[in-house]
Amino acid sequence: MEILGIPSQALFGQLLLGLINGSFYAVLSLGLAIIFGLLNIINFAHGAQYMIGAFVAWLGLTHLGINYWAALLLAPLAVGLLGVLIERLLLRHLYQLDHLYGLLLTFGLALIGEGVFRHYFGVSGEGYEAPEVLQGGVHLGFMFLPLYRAWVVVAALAVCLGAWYLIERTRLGATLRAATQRPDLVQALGLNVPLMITATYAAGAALAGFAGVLAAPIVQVNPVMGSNLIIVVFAVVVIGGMGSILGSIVTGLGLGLIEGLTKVFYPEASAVVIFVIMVIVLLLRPAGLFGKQA
Amino acid sequence: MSDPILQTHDLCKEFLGFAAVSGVNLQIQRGSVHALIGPNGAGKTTVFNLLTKFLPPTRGQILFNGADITGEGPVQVARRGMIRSFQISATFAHLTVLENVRVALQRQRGDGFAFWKSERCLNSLNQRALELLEQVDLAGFARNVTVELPYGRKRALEIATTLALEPELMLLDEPTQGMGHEDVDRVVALIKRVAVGRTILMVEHNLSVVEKLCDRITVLQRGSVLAEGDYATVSKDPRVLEAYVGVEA
Amino acid sequence: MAPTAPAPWRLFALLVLIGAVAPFLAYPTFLMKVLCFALFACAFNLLLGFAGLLSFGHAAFFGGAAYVCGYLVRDLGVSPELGILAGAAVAGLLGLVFGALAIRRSGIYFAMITLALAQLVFFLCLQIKATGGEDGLQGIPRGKLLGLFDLSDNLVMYYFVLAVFLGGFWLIHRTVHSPFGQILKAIRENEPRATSLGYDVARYKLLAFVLSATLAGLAGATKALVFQLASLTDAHWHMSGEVVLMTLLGGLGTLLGPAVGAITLVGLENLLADKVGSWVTVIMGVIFVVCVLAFRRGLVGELTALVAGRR
Amino acid sequence: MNTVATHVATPHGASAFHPGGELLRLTDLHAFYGESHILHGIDLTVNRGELITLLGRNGAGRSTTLKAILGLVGRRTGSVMFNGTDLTRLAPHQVARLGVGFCPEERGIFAGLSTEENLMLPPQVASGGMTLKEIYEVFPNLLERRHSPGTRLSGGEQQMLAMARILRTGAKLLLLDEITEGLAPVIVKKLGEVIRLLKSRGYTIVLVEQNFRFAAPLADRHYVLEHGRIVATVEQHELAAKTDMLHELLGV
Amino acid sequence: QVAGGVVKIGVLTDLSGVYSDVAGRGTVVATQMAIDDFMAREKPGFKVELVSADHQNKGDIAANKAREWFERDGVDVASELVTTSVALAVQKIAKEKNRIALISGAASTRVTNEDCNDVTVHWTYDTYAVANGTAKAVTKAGGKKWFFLTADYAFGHSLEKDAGDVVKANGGEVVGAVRHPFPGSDFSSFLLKAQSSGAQIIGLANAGGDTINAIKQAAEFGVTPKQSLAGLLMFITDIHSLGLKTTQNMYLTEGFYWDLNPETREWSKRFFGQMKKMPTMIQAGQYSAVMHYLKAVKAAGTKDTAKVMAQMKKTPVNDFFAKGGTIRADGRMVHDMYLLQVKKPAESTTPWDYYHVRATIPAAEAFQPLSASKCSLVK
Ligand SMILES: Nc1ncnc2c1ncn2[C@@H]1O[C@H](COP(=O)(O)OP(=O)(O)OP(=O)(O)O)[C@@H](O)[C@H]1O
Ligand SMILES: Nc1ncnc2c1ncn2[C@@H]1O[C@H](COP(=O)(O)OP(=O)(O)OP(=O)(O)O)[C@@H](O)[C@H]1O
Ligand SMILES: [Mg+2]
Ligand SMILES: [Mg+2]
Repeated sequence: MEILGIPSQALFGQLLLGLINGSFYAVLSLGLAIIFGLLNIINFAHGAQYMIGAFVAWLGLTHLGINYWAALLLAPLAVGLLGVLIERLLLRHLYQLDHLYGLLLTFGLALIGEGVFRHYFGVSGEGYEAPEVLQGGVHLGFMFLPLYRAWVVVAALAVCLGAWYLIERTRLGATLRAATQRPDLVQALGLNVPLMITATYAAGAALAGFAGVLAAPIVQVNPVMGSNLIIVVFAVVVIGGMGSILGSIVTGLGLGLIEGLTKVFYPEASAVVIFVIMVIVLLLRPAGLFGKQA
Repeated sequence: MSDPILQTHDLCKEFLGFAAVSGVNLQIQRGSVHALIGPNGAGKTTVFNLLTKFLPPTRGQILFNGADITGEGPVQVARRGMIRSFQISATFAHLTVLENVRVALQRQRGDGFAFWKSERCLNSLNQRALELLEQVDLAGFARNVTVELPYGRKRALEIATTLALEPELMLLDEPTQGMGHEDVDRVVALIKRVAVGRTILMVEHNLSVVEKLCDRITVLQRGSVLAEGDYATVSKDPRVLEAYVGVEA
Repeated sequence: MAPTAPAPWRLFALLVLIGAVAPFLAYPTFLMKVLCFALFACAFNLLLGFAGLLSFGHAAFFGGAAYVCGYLVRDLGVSPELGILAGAAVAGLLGLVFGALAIRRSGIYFAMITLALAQLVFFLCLQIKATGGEDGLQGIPRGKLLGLFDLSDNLVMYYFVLAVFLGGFWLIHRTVHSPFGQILKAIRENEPRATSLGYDVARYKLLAFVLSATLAGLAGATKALVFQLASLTDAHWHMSGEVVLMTLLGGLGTLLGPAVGAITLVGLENLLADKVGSWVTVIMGVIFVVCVLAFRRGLVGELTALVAGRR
Repeated sequence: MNTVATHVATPHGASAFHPGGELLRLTDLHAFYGESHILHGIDLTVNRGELITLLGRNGAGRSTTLKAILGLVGRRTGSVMFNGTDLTRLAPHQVARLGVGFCPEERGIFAGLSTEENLMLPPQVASGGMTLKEIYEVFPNLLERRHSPGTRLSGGEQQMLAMARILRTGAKLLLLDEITEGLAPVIVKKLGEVIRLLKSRGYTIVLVEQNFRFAAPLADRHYVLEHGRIVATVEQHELAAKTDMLHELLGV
Repeated sequence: QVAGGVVKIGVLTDLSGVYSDVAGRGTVVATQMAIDDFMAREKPGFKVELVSADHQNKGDIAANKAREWFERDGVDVASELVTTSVALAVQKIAKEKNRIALISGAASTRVTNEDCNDVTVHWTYDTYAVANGTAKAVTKAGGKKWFFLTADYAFGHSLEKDAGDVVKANGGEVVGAVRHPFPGSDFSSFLLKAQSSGAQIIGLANAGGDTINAIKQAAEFGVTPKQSLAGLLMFITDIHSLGLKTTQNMYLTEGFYWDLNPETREWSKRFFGQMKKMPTMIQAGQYSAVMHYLKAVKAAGTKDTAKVMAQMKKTPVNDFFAKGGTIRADGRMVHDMYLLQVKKPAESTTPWDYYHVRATIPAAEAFQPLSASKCSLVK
């Protein structure tokens, strides 16, 4: 049986792959959306933090013998810590100012991070083995599914839902939003705003780090692995609607699928399809699919 | 004698099912000062937003000088000579007081898109601008940057800017809000002065101001007209007393 | 650079003077590059600094115009001046399209739409046959200006570029200090108020956007002639980032700032090229960070403040 | 109204309520916004259960005084003793947690949040604040609009929300800035009653008001500010005697 | 007029970007080695200076530098020039300024075809040479059915075309191809297509990170070893970073391998001493090119471009890099290429011991024949 000249078998396979990539977008854009929507910082360093997460995992494995599972915890922690420093030492001074400055600062940080790693590790990158239990795969009839990819989907979704619950189902989200709008006032009402902000940024960064570790066994760990991804992830967040956690997750998965389909029917366009969608969406729904309309 | 400059027929506005304004019929007489009062949340500002097209009405019709303007946008309405002020004062903070007024005056010149001309050509407007500032006794501040003005003055400036457009109908939303008494008196005097030969529709909570200024008063409650008449009648109306002033009559 | 904003004509005379003698002090090709980027940054500043709109897709206009000009001059044998004008015009049209789509959005959304559209343009530049893909449009002849002046002579080319820059710069200055500029300022200060005064805000923003795009195109097209090359780097989003940096580094909303920023940045880029090797990106990054944290008003802005302070 | 009266508990148990005990003392308080020096040495004392007002013309520095107490000004010198602790050393959120509730003049309603989220935002700092139920009884509009976005509320509704917000937290010292601003007489009346009620329950209140007619009957003491200095102090009982002087100062 | 004079060699390469491993600082080091060796062995009557710059893969920066060098700093040759866009830009400026462009890093055949000129030499390899070598050998070895995974830009397209033609010419067939965006990080869905295409060989018509990730994920999805991969443009550094486990048995073509013979080993060890890495063909080629140029200058006794070019073209290249290599009229330096197969982890005894040399492709066949050339100089 065929769909538009593509054997349905192959189509299922492609859809599944789309879902897998989607769950990547989801985790990445989630971190971005948290920082983006709750702190109004356009975190251009997100790609770099993703890359650093991967490198931490690799360094840990090769130099300290820290295995994948430990890295899955430690790398995000490390990146989160880095996030704390960045927020405390740098971003802190920019909150009264236009978004523009946060964007530029993090853009600068991204360059620095990339440059430093490139200097010490070169550009061809390093290989990272998936842990034994997740090597190999299963035959689904219509395709061969590497166990590791399956695990990626599971892990990603778990983290996303967890974060979503924490932010949307508790009052945390509302509080953070208020805090970014009028920090002084919210603080005067008795909430420790500086702490909240630091924590939030760190959490967002940590998510990037987490995605980095997830990615390490799939793509070559190299200094520029993040910089190409970041723009796409931005698009995801914007389409989903800034500040909407659910939006970024759902959109992440959705776009993964759509991109997957484009790769089947018109591969050449798979690089831009997301941007086309972004333009269309923003024209129809100015605040993105899930964003609160202003 | 009835010569309404503005009429509304069965004006309604709903926000997700919540009727902020329902079935309002207004008749604003030309040359009168008309007050819109009512408890908080009665729908006064919303009515303003509807009249000036900052919100589209859910139902109903708006006639300005007999012409139906229900379908028009805020810009056309403004160009027809119906100009509003905002509940929270609206000025161009980092322009000088003079420039604030000039921006308004510029519109008649119709060279707003002329990016090749020198702004010096705008100096021809200064004369008129100063006259207007004179009217609201801000002439002394002409060269100041607007942020530096105290609150009351900002209000006055906003009115001057509005005047610059030679509006037939001015809509003022709580012009005396947040002012000390001396400011209030100044603004009242000011409005009295500019009211000559104009029509004014204003929202005001300060009843003494309403009393001093207004020929006619419409009382809104929960989005619909509760009572209408001159100050004497309205202020006696038991329903008004209960709903607005808050004395069980 | 003139610290406090002096009378425009004085500033202008100063620029002409500096421009005229520069090639005898510094290397012309380098100066031409500086001028092109300076114009690009000034055009960008017209939008961000004076209309308060952050476009993250200006590379599309810069690069797009470069390709158009390059293609016309090289493959269709159009004269250089026409090529440049055509490039600018196309950039303007592109700006009209971008603007029409994006202008009603504000803040981050605006930046993101422009970015997305720019990515599409980049994709075209990479795919269309005429652009030579990732190899870029190579070997664009400089030709004869008005059929008289031979532009392959670096000095002639330089003065031509200088003229283009001064022209563009003057136009920007004029725009900022025009009736239009006034209203633009007002809109940036308080949009709803401007609307209630009867100004169609969107149309004003759009015009500002188109002007900025056109001038950015002018810069790009000129650059294509200078280097006889239109390449993907001109259209890549990094370029959009770079122009923001230049503007910020020099001083947002100051007339001269962006130019100064461009000089500084291009100078550095050139300097670093043979000194630091792989550290170049790091250094750029550090500059970003430092100028965001330490001197936000940019070189010119800080200078002005300093002098004003001493007064 | 008296329905509400029965509901409201004392903020910190009747035991803690002993009038006369000093709760807040400002000594030689100076405040600055960047370069500009706004407060030039404010000295005032508020005892437990008292209600005092800060009067003065626009720009006199009344709001700034409140902000200075919380530490929302650029810089401040002098001392702010609250219940024996010097607030000048604390961050705003720590001050609030000691039981200081603040209702800003510009209301500060949060756009992203619904009315109820706005209401629930400030954390409980002490037992005995009003319950949602009680609050909605005092301000029925809020009940009606509780799901619509905070900034979509009418001017007056926002004012009510800002006030209601801090009644929940159980703070014992309330700093209220121009709470009758833009409110219909009927609501102003009601607020008057609420204030009286709170007072009777032992709350301590610092009230900044333009509306002298509103403030006069409520206050134990009036401080008149001018250019960041206290130029007059009027006790409740002196009011009759000093009215002309006040009118003089306030230009009423 | 060289006697007592100075010869200035400029190395314009990518020191910070994606090619900084295959070319980068290594090429500067190689150049310095060449100069030192030359001075030591030849004792010329002139000095040789080295300047280097990072073009960051930006055509305009490169063009700017090149002009500056030629016009202001009196540089005689701009060399290395990795990435085609840079090479093309600089070679034109060189022509205009009548100086020499020695290209080692750039891959495109355009350099010596459409855009050829008489001041340019393309030294180490080009897309035709690498694609052709691998494709032919693999097809001959029985890999008849090919599927191409192609980076969707001119470079990828030309790799695919060059290889495809060779496959067909040798009785193979191309059962399909898919274009992936550049740069891409996830190739799974393309690999899935390749998998279902029923091809024996999957030709990777891309480079650098794309190739690396494609190979990595091919292993992950069990594409290999059922189907085998052929990297159409790969460098030893790619193998190094991927590791033998994932790359074993792959075929690829290079212009140089450090472990060919005592000569190459000797030189490479010296290089390793400085770089802590074995040389790529680009780096080795850079040395060879510079050395050949310097010898030509000495022989011609002048720096005059025309004379030096003539001298270079008439003397064969004989060093550790190339035996009997010659520079054709179109500027192409033709020399033997090597068909290599990646060793199994077990077979690799020492570090960087990665390849079996399966065949030596004689210079005559390795490169695009002049008959097919689009270069104006040979028509
Ligand atoms: N955009 C909106 N979305 C939802 N509800 C709205 C919106 N604007 C106003 N409302 C509701 O409509 C009612 C009328 O609002 P409006 O601002 O007109 O009151 P008002 O008469 O101006 O009161 P005030 O005197 O306090 O300003 C209020 O209950 C308000 O909550
Ligand atoms: N954020 C600020 N930055 C600089 N100056 C300020 C700031 N806020 C207030 N001021 C100045 O401080 C002085 C006192 O302001 P404040 O708000 O305390 O006045 P007020 O007594 O509350 O009068 P009102 O609230 O009626 O305007 C005013 O001159 C005002 O201009
Ligand atoms: Mg209102
Ligand atoms: Mg105040």
